[in-house]
Amino acid sequence: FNEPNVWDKSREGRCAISLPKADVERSPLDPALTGDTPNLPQLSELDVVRHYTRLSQWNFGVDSGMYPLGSCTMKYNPKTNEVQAARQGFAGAHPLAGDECSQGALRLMYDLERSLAEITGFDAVTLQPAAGAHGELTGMLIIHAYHAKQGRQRSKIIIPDTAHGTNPASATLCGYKSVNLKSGPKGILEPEAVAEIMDEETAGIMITNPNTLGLFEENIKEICEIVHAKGGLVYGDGANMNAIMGVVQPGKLGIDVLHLNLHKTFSTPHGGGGPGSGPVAVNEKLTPFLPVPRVEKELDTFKFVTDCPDSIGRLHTFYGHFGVMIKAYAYILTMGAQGLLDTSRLAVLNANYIKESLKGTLNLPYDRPCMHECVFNDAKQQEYHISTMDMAKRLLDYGFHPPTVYFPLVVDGAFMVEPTETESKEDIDQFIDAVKAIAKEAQTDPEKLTSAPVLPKVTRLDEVAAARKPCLRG
Amino acid sequence: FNEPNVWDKSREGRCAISLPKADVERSPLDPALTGDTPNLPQLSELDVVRHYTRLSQWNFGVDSGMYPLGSCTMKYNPKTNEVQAARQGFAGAHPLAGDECSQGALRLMYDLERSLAEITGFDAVTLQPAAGAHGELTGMLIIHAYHAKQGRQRSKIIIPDTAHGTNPASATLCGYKSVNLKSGPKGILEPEAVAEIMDEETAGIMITNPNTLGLFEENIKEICEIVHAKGGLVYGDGANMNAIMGVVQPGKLGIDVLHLNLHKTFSTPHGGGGPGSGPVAVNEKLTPFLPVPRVEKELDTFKFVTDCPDSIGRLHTFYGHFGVMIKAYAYILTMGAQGLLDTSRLAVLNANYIKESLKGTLNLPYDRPCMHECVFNDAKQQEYHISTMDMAKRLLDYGFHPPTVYFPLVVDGAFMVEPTETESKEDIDQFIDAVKAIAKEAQTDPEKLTSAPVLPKVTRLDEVAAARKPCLRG
Amino acid sequence: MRYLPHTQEDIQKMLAVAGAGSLDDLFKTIPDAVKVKDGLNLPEPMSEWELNDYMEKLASENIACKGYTCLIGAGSYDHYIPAIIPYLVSRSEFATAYTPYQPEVSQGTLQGIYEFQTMVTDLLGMDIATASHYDCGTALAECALIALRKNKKADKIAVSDLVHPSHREIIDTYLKPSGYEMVLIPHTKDGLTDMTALEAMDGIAGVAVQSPNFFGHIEDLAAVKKVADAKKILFITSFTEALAWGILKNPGSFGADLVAGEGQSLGIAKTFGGPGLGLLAGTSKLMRDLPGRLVGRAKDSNGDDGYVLTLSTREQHIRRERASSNICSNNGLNAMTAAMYLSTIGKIGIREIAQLNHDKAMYLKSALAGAGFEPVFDPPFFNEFVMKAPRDFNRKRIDLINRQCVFAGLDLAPYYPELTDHYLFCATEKVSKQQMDQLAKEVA
Amino acid sequence: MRYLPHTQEDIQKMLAVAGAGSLDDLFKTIPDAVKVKDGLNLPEPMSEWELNDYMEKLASENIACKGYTCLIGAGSYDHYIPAIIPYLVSRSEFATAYTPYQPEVSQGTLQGIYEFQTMVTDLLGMDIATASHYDCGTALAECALIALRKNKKADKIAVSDLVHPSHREIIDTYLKPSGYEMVLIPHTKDGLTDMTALEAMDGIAGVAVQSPNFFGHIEDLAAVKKVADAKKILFITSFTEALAWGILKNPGSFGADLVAGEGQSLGIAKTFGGPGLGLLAGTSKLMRDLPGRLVGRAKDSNGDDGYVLTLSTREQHIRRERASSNICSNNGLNAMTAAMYLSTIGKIGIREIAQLNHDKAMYLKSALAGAGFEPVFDPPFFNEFVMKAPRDFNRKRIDLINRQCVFAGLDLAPYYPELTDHYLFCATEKVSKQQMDQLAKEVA
Repeated sequence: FNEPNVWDKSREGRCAISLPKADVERSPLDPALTGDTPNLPQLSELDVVRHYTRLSQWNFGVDSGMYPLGSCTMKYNPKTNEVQAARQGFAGAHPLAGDECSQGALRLMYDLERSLAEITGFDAVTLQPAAGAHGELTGMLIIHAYHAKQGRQRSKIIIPDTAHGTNPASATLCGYKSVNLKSGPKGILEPEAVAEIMDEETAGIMITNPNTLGLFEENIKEICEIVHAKGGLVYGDGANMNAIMGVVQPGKLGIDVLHLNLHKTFSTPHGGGGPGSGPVAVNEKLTPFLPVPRVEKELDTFKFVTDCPDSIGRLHTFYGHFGVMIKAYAYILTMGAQGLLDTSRLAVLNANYIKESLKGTLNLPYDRPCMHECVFNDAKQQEYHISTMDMAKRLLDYGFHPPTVYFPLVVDGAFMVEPTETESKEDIDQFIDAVKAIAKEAQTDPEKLTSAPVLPKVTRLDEVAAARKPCLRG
Repeated sequence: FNEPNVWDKSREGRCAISLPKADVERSPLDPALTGDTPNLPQLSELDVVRHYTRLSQWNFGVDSGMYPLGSCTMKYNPKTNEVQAARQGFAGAHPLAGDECSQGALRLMYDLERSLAEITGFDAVTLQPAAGAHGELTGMLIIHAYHAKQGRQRSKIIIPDTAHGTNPASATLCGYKSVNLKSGPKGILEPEAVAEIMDEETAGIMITNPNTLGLFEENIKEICEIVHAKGGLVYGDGANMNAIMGVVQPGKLGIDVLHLNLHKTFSTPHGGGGPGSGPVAVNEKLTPFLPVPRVEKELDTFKFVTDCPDSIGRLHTFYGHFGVMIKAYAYILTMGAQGLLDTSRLAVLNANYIKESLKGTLNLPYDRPCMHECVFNDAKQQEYHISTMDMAKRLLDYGFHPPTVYFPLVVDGAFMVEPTETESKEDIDQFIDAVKAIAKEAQTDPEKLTSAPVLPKVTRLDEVAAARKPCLRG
Repeated sequence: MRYLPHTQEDIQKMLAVAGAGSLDDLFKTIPDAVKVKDGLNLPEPMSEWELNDYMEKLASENIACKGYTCLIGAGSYDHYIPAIIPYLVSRSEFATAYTPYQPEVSQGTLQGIYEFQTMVTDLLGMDIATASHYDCGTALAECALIALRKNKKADKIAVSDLVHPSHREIIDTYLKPSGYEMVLIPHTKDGLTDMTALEAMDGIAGVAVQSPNFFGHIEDLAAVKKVADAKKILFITSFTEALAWGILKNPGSFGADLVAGEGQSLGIAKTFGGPGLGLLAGTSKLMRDLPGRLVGRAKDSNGDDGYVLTLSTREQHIRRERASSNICSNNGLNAMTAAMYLSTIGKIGIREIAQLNHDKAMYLKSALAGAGFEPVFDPPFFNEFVMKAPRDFNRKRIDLINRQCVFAGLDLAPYYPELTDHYLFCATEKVSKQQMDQLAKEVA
Repeated sequence: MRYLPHTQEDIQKMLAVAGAGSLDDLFKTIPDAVKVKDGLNLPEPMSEWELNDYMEKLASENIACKGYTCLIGAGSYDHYIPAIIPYLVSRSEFATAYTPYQPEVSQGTLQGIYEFQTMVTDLLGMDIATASHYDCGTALAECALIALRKNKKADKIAVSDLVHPSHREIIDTYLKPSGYEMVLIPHTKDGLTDMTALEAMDGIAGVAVQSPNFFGHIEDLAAVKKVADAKKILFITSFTEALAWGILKNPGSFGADLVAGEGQSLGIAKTFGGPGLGLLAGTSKLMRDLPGRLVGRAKDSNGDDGYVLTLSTREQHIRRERASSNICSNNGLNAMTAAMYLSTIGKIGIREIAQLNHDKAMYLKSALAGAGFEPVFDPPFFNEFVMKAPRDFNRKRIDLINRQCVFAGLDLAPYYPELTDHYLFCATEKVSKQQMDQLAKEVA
């Protein structure tokens, strides 16, 4: 059923709030300063509840079913984490209450930093970045500040074709020119290729490991050495950390700085597009450049410290997304070391199981043991004029969220599946069966795919027309 | 999409709970006393979350849309009431903690009793009955105990054809034989008819007012006098109290005992079939018979009292559905006297608006000013071989919950609509339009009605076959 | 008022259609003489924020507002509730739905309750379970009525005096007006129902024994069954702690005809005693005698599976005068909660939690024995037991409540006057060794 | 582990398909030399109940665990949040969804954000609003970058020194590596941005003024517009208290090109400063320069209306190297929350709440003046204002926190060293007259 826009439900005089009573006298503002009241919708409380209940019913979440969106790590978001974050002592805390009145929050941040440092094998962590891309920016600012401190700024940064999409933009924000680096025939980087382009004008390299093909960069140590030898730094995109917790500590591989996504690896919900949290971990060399304020511990007391002369400065009005940190820390406390290791092992098992189960059905450009995700494409379906997009949309009719499509760019028509560890074998088997059924339909009944989806509230939307003549408000 | 039974999702070895750690030594029970572990499903936490999320998606609630189920008062259930009931001091309270440790709960119960006494115009109220029918039983037990105390028990009770369905069963539980009383041509009771059958073998009369035709029993005072004159008592079914709050106090009409449904009139949710709460209000004469324990106030301290020799005894293991009482009391505190009066006025306005808007479309057997609900039937549709049930099922395809059908029995093919006051004019207009469209379909495209519904998860279910060979467990 | 959507304009338009001049006009069928004159006398309406403050004030007048150590059970048990359960059950599609009379848009409630019925039959080893009752006490009273209806020659029901005292009172309330009688079976010095006394009883339609009984002791249900069979009467058994069946032999395995139980332990908050969850299960033979709602499997017009309320010919809205039960609203949402809880803890969890309850109770008993309490009864128990306390205990007990929020046992004297200084203790998986050691130290 | 569904049998079957002998085998592409040897050094895993206890312990180490009287704002405001909002926003269909890349199953998020964008444009009087940013500070920094990119001849941005101090630091962080410079516009003795100083500035690409500014004062945005027009630079304005627009003339009416704002006041808990809600709005002319996500209306293949993420050619995943912003995840769920809040309070509510905030702040100011505080600045304000405190106030202030949980003002000296003994106060609709009277009595 259709639900109109919220303002179309409005009727003059309704109000869905019980207005607080006035216990002091009215103090009118100078009329020269006051404006018309914003034309917000006027609804009853039930109107509001129904409107958003209905909107929610048109959405698909992890609780609705498998969400195998590659590189997004759509794992289960535990409800207990929400309970923790809602505690009055956390949710009600004012950021400027002062250190003495905020010891619980500071302790949590400090302990979360230490836990993330242990998981990643780095020396220090900042929790301030508000999202993954914000973490990338933080990392690049740190690299920039490092070179500035060395006395000579550099102009370029190497970005492989298997890196995450936001990497070049983050580099651009620091004034670096991106130098594209092709991965080798095995889908991973070759040291020779890095050596060839790494020079003393190059600030460093941004490596996603495991990369966006879901492959571990086996030559990572050698590559780090090459970059370091030329005075460069290695940035690690930790968005795919879910594959290697307890298996490898990126900090021990020679990587200098790495960001994490708490809303991927550490189970905090994505919220239909955030809020996330993108902590950044660095080795000792880069610790002085971390953003302020830092959390420090003295005996058993915690405090914010801003007196860090080499710091890149501040990146968030307060301390980052504390509410998200609570949930991630609750997850780490729940899992422990063994739980996190099992998480990565089973995430990788699920991905390899899908890869092996579907490689006869879909084309697998890089047929190697994968990490937590695997990338197919539509090469086998092209003869029936069926694209990755058609298969993705048809999956909606089978009750699954589609995988990531047309990314990474290094694979034509990519169909990138990341099941995560919280999906059971049965759910994965159902997904595999659905893809196989769709592949069969591609041969026998391609119309079913090109006209998909038929079950959701709307059919395929014309995104091109929408962008041509944007209508961005009602 | 189909969701299998929870046990079909089970896999040996899964567990959706983190087991509490054992900090004391294991004390095995004598094996002669222990049995096999119940064969409960074995699931991961995500399995459980998805199972119930999906089940919920097949359900229609008040938050989903208009629920015009007659005599059920499906009004909006405020979310703030849930917040109040979830407070640790309430939800965590043990019933045997003792009066001193439970003053907040006792005060709430006492004040709620007083509020309900004021709303109904009675002297005393018990909150113990756990549902409306339980309240009816309580009321009948009180009438039974009253006659016993008078020294002579009676054998019959008068029940009009416009009373609620559970009334006769409640009377039977007290050993009373029901004597059916026909309402008059105007759809209400006629004093003469009551006088004719009321005698000294009759314990009293059970009157639903407004009755199940949605009509106010205009002769109520006279009827009470007739019954009282013969030593009988008048039971009032207050399930329809939503029509008359602040307008009439039933206790002032001559009614002796009345039950309320907190989950109807006072906005607590129905929960897909309870828990409800069915307080009983009585006049001074019947106060000694109320169930124990009673809540009493001494200065500003509250206590439970059980020393009531004439009491009918206990009806609930503890004190009734305290959790429901909290929500109802929150509602009363939110509404105040004016809010409750407006509630009834607007509930009656909505019903009359529907009655007048649809009386050209559906047959209206009793065309009189109604209270909070109105009763149509399918007389006009019979020529197209379309029944009330067909129209009800077709409403599902229009996104509305159907009205109550085939009740009250006094109307053939009844189609009983109670909109409640929380529905807006627009939502009601949409409902009216839907009924009109369906009435048109009945003429032009009756197949659409007989094969309805088509949109929900399942089509019309064969209830007769299900009852013939019941399958009550998986 | 935020719950009332009507604008002044709406009201005028609607009044015009309704043919009324004013809102008061709508009530013209009500004689003026009986109308409320000066408005109701109720407190001024509160805004949502005032309500929050006021309710928190009330809640804080209950000791429970602080975390407390709960060492009493007696029908209401302090168990862990996983966070997923309040979240799932509060989804409005469940919470704000009515009884599923229209099955096509109620498959969520119906499948959930069908699964509940199935899990309850499995837990209790019975053929059929109903869709829920108000609480154990009312379910047990209904069982007594079934027995009396099935056996028209008898007008008495034998009830163990170790059935929960409130439940016995409810049975009494339900039986009295029909002229039926409840006769009590005394208990032995071991704290078990006296089978010899039961054997000697005549004219009874059924026997009801609670196990674990009110003292926590596990009754010999096989012996009850033997007597019931010999007398050809219905064997009814009840319980207040549903988690006991995670480890104990279930009532069905002893041949019970009817089982009444309290399901509050299954994920439901204590909430000052209600709403809890009445369980009622029986043998297939009694299918058409069971009161309350039942969900059954059905086929739709396409032959697909679905669920419906069924066997409603037993019910009041079909055969008004003949209905033997008036149950209508039951405790459906709590049944759904229990189903969620049982699915969450699962086969592994229920055994482990049950065992933990027993372990903790055994530890508490020995800790109290070490502190000078006397273990007066001997039979095996699940998570509740009786101890005779040292003389000065009651003073210490009140002090413990006020100073440390520890509820140490329930005084049995009000229920069994001969048991002065006897207390009923309960330990669940929530109580820690440290808390019990601390208690033992305080009361020694 | 309750989050991991794999049984041992599942693992064996899946390993067989994957062609691996063991779970370790799956990682054979990783050189052994770099693998973790002895496991991670992390605390032992906690059960859900241990976690509850531990987290409550941490939460209770924040003063906020008790109710407290919040008389500080400075970017984080203490407003009432109606109960429907946490309920609705926690529905898993909203909370556990990803960014709506697949519009067919994301219409809920998309329509909700489209409505959010619309309500924000209406609140601010602007043409376009984005789907949210991290907070006001980062949104403002993005605005500064837009201005610098649009005006390639200039490499400086003029920023009022009464912009929130943290926001100025963020701008500095964002600008530094590109070689851009932030120049501060000083303030007058009235606590307003010094327009004369601004007029004298050269080589600037834009000007950013916060109103109400950090002292709470309402700036003369018309004057800023005039200077910006004269210099042909972008006029950027920001705010930290979104509810001010319930009553004040909005930025659009003064001709702002870009508006950055903090939306935390719109139904979002303070949560120690984050996540809040960054708002960013601009004129149509700047549509293709705005960073962050945008939702637009679209038609489906049946011609029905729907919503999609749009204008993504601006974004990094399409034109990697050319992307001018790296924004990807934003604060979507908080944008949804704000939309719910704005729908709930509506046109009537926002005006009344805004007025109440002003009324309370005026009362607090006069109560403090009565208690010996000095009102150092004169301009009109919304709900925040600066007072010079009596000498011994700081001691009393700390005492008030510890004894009565009252946070009475923010010390301005760390931010403006010349303002020793000056405090920034805030009063919202949540503070009562009685609390303010009590405070005045305590500090007098």
